[in-house]
Amino acid sequence: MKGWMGKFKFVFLLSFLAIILAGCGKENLTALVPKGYGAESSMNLIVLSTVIMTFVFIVVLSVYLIAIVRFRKKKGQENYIPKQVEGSKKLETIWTVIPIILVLILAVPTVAATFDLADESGKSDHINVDVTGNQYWWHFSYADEEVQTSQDLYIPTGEKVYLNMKSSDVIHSLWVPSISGKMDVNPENENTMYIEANEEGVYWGKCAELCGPSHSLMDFKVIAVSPEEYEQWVADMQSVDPEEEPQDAVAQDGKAAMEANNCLSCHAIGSSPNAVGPNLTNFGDRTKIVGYLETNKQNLVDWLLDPESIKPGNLMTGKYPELSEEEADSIAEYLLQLKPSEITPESAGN
Amino acid sequence: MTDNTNTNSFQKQKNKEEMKKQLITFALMIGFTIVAFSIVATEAMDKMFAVPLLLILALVQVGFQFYYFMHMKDRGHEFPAMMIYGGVFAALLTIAALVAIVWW
Amino acid sequence: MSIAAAQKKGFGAFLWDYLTTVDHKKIAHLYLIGGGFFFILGGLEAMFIRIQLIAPENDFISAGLYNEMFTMHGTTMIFLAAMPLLLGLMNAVMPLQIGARDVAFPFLNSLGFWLFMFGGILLNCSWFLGGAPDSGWTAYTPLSVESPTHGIDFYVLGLQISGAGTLIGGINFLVTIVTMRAPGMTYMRMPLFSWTTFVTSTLILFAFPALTVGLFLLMFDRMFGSAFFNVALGGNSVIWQHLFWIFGHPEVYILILPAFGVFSEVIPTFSKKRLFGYTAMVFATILIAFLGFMVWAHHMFTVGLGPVANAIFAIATMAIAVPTGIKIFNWLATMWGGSITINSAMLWALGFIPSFTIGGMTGVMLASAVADYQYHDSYFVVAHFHYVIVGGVVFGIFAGLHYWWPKMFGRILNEKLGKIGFWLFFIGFHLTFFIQHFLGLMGMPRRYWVFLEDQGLDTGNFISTIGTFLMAIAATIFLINIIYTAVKGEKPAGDPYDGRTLEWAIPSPPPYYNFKQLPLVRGLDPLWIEKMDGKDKMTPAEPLGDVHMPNGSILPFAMSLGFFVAGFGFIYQTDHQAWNLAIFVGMGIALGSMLIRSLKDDHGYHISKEELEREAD
Amino acid sequence: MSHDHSLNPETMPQEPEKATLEGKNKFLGLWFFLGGETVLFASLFGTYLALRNSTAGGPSGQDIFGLELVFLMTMLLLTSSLTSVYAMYHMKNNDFKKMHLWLGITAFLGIGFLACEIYEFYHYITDFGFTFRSSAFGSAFYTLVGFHGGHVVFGLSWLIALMVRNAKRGLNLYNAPKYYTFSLYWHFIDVVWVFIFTVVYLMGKVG
Ligand code: HEA
Ligand code: HEA
Ligand SMILES: [Cu+2]
Repeated sequence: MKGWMGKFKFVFLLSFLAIILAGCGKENLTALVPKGYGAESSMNLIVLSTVIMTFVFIVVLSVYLIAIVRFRKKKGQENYIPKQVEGSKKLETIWTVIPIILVLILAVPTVAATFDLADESGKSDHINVDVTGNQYWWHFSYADEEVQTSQDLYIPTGEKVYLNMKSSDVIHSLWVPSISGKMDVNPENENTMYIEANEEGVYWGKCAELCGPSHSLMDFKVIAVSPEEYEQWVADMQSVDPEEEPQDAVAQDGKAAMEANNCLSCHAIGSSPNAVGPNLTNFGDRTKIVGYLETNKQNLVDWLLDPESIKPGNLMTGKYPELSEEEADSIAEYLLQLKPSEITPESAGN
Repeated sequence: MTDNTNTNSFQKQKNKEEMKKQLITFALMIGFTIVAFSIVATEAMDKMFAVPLLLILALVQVGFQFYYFMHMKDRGHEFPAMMIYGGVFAALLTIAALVAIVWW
Repeated sequence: MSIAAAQKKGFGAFLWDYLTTVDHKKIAHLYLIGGGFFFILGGLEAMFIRIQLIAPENDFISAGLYNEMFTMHGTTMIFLAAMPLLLGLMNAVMPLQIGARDVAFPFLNSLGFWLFMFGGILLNCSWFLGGAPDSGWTAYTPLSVESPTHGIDFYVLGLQISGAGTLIGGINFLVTIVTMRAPGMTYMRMPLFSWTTFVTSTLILFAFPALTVGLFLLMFDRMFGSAFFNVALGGNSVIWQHLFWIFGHPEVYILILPAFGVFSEVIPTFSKKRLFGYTAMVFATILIAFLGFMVWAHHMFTVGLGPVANAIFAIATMAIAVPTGIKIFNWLATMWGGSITINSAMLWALGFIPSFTIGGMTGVMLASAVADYQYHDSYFVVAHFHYVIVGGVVFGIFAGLHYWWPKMFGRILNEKLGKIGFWLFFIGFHLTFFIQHFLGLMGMPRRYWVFLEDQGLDTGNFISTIGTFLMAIAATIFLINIIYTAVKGEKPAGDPYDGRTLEWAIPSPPPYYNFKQLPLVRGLDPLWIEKMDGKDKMTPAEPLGDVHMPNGSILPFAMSLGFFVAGFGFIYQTDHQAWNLAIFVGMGIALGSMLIRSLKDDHGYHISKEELEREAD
Repeated sequence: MSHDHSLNPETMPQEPEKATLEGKNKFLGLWFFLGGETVLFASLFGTYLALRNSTAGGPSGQDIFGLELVFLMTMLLLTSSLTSVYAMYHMKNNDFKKMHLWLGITAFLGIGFLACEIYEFYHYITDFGFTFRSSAFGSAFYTLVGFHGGHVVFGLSWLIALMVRNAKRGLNLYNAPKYYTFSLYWHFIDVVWVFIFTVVYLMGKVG
């Protein structure tokens, strides 16, 4: 499939490059600069179909413009009556057959790619991550490795990672445009999709199926690191001791405050599969907190004091006693110190 | 409305014959129904065969309803037939979708 | 009622006349008013959407309100604006085009309108009663089941009622075309707009029941605790998606086919040439409708139906490009070699061709399943469907309105305002939606209340919003044009455009009985044939005689009002038992009206030959 | 056509239901409506088939369906289809009395059917605790069968209204199409029932 499409691709890559250079699209978010297997697969078809459509459009537009210019009623022709043509077998056959051919040219690689991306034959040989979509956050569970994390999905580059996805509430859809197209996350059954990143990087992921007021704030990240770094990360995550006391006093207060306010009945630190709320094991390493805010203490305190104003409709609001400023401050301090691994988004070159 | 007294007795005769056909149709429908119920009641047949057979019996019976009882076989029923078949086409797609694809 | 009664009356009588009318031409006026009202409403909602998205992380409206906004925008535009406007045009024109005095079921015609209107009002009442629906116009379960306000309940009942109206309208048009064509008007002599009316009505007939059932299931789940979509009790939320799209995809062709019909009238008239490849156009229309039923799952490529289903539906979807292409090329060939007049009606038709072609082509791009994994639920899709809907359907409606305005209202719309309006709208439209293709590919999902800073999406969204304002100005100019025309507009002759079809053979506006004598049709473009034979009138197919007319009735209004009241009952009975009373009262009114209708014979009345003779031509 | 729609044996057209334009319109309109109803019931059948095994631990079709009652219901409804054919036969022969007699029998059989159905639902609810809310299967079952039952109710009301209204005036070209369209509707209800007893009950029993 790739061979004969290469030629088209080259020409069109140039034009797309022009668009990108013109400032269209943020690297690591845009689907136009694919950095992973699925995204490339889609991009091939996008390019091919764009070529076909450009051709069609040029034909239509040329005939159209010539017709308007040449056959516009001219002065002195008010009573001219053109020949009443009924039709033309030949012409009509031509514009039936050519579109059929064009459609076939697009259909064949489409079918091939569809089956290719749905191929699950090698699933058990690869990393499997159980993904749960929740209003409005993502949970990632590495079942074999017994590692739990939320919001930041770590994967090794150059390797297929199978995502087994299910929703705990309404339908969501997982989309990381620069590495892969999207797939729905349904409540009644598991959907499987594989992703593969070619380069290290932090890729933006989004929820693409309307899931409530904060649908647009349900961002997450895919952090692609080298396979060695990935191994390291897994090992670090496995060795986390949730009971470990933090160093400084404020953070110790924070830990105590979390226990006092029952935070851990929903959230887990470490490999506990409890995921009513996001797992907090490597919270301090998160690229963003609550999906979209810069990771800093002020934002976290704001969140703890009034989540509703930050993510309308979220399910944490009202689930815990009102916190005092100090409590929030100390909890924030504690959480931001949870950095169990050397491997962070920075390792992915961010 | 060209027809009047002359054709009347002829018409009556025709109606009668038509009625006879309807009665035969009815007898067949009852027969099919009994067969269908006995297949299930006696558990005489494997599920693999029973289900398609039941469906065929139902289809034939429904054909009788449409073509004889509802006169779809008669002249002047081209549009009704077209619309029913249109409906059946959409219906089959719908059922196929919900049976086959929902649980993929 | 006699002709004399059609004289000037007081406002009360005027209103009563419209409330009780069963005349297809007046019902058309009602549809246009109702649809126009909802178009403005939907347009204002669109403006709220675009203003919210003018800048990143804007907080012009809140998250919840934003969801209500686009849900109501989509629902309103599709069900309450585009469809009724098209039904209005069909009502106004189709009976005239086939040479009929009225539609087959004048009473049901009126009922169809009032059901639509009350359904639409019911739906919009939600704004004032605790919150509008907020799960998208597609109302995917389980989000829609769990939505806490009554919004979705209004959605369910509003659409159920107005959907029933549409279904009634569809059956009415079908029967009209089958039984009431003028002598000599064979199917293959029928104007294309009438053909598309016919095919569209078939689509309505087969598509709407799926929506009806879907809405019932949703209603039962929300109001009566059933478990269709409740995963815990074995339900399956994908059933909704199938039912919705089995309806939803044919629905988009319900929208576009009548618009195709309009263009197939406008382009030949203003090219002074018969439609190129008439037969092919008819069959392409039928083929589009047929294929339209077999592609719904292209909205569900990412649901996880598996590669087999995705591949089949991808190919079936792409196939629709072929008949649609036939149409585009036939229109081009109609213009080719013609003598083209460019006035505002023709401008909308000319604007349509490239705009719709772009939209159709992005449709085929979407059909490529794997590519759709990227496009789906992104602004690329939003761009696609606005290109086909605005560039196709809305342009079609505007073309039709400009073209038939003199026939419907007896005044010609102002050309200058028409042209300015067109150009503003055309530019604004492309400005708004072209850039959205790229926004989508750059990673902007649809239904996003905010997009974040520093994601490269700012400029595109800004441009898009500016375009919307141009469209709004254009829409306002059109409104001004209507008012200006009503006051100062020029009065047309029966046939101001040198038309080709039967509607131009009678005065503008037509008398309430349409044709004194039914015309004899001798071929395609019957009026044109007569003109080419040097006559300026149709040959009558019957001697002048009494004309049978239906009586007006208030019952359709009463019935719809009944359902409207019952709708409130259904919505609120979950809060308090007492609301059951509203159900009883409402259903009582509705069923009572039905009973009156069936028990009271209504034979209509006759206009005598003498009276007809007194009427000038 | 004259204003007089009345009908006597001398001037009877072959098909009184289609003799006037209004009649022809009604005839076609109802047929087209049935085309739409086909899709409506298909959607319900599809939903039922998709959910028929989703019993969520509650009773399944195999557990509760009893064939005897369903057989009786089927016979009632099938016979009522034949009796309405008889009624139309007498309409064509312009024998109003006999037509009404057969229609009366039709209504009677329809009511019998409905009574059985109500008993059946009652039985499921009280003896098995199997309700509309028990499971997705329960919802789908009651909705499908209930929609059919609703159609029977509507058909019966229509029939009774027609008979009461016209009892004293006899057959004419104005009401002949009304009777005829009713009979079409009634046959269609029967058609749907044939699929219900096959797909829901028999196939449910087979498993
Ligand atoms: C009037 C409305 C209308 C029309 C006419 C169309 C027409 C088409 N649509 Fe569109 N569509 C919508 C309204 C419409 N659509 C809406 C509202 C949605 C979104 C709903 C939602 O999710 O909210 C949607 C979404 C939608 C999707 C789902 C996207 C997604 O959610 O992921 C797809 C996918 O295949 C699709 C495809 C098509 C195709 C192939 C056509 C074809 O019919 C187009 C055919 C026309 C042409 C191709 C152009 C002319 C042809 C030629 C000049 C010949 C030569 C051409 C070629 C060889 C290519 N549409
Ligand atoms: C017929 C269908 C139709 C039409 C005509 C339109 C018309 C427009 N639509 Fe849309 N739209 C949909 C159908 C339609 N739309 C659907 C189905 C959706 C999906 C909803 C969903 O996701 O569930 C959607 C979604 C949608 C979105 C995406 C929202 C999101 O995903 O978050 C956007 C954003 O730009 C948008 C914009 C517009 C704009 C700018 C117009 C413009 O063309 C509108 C132009 C018209 C006006 C601006 C009228 C203004 C009139 C006046 C100003 C008159 C002045 C008033 C007085 C004098 C009283 N629409
Ligand atoms: Cu579609």
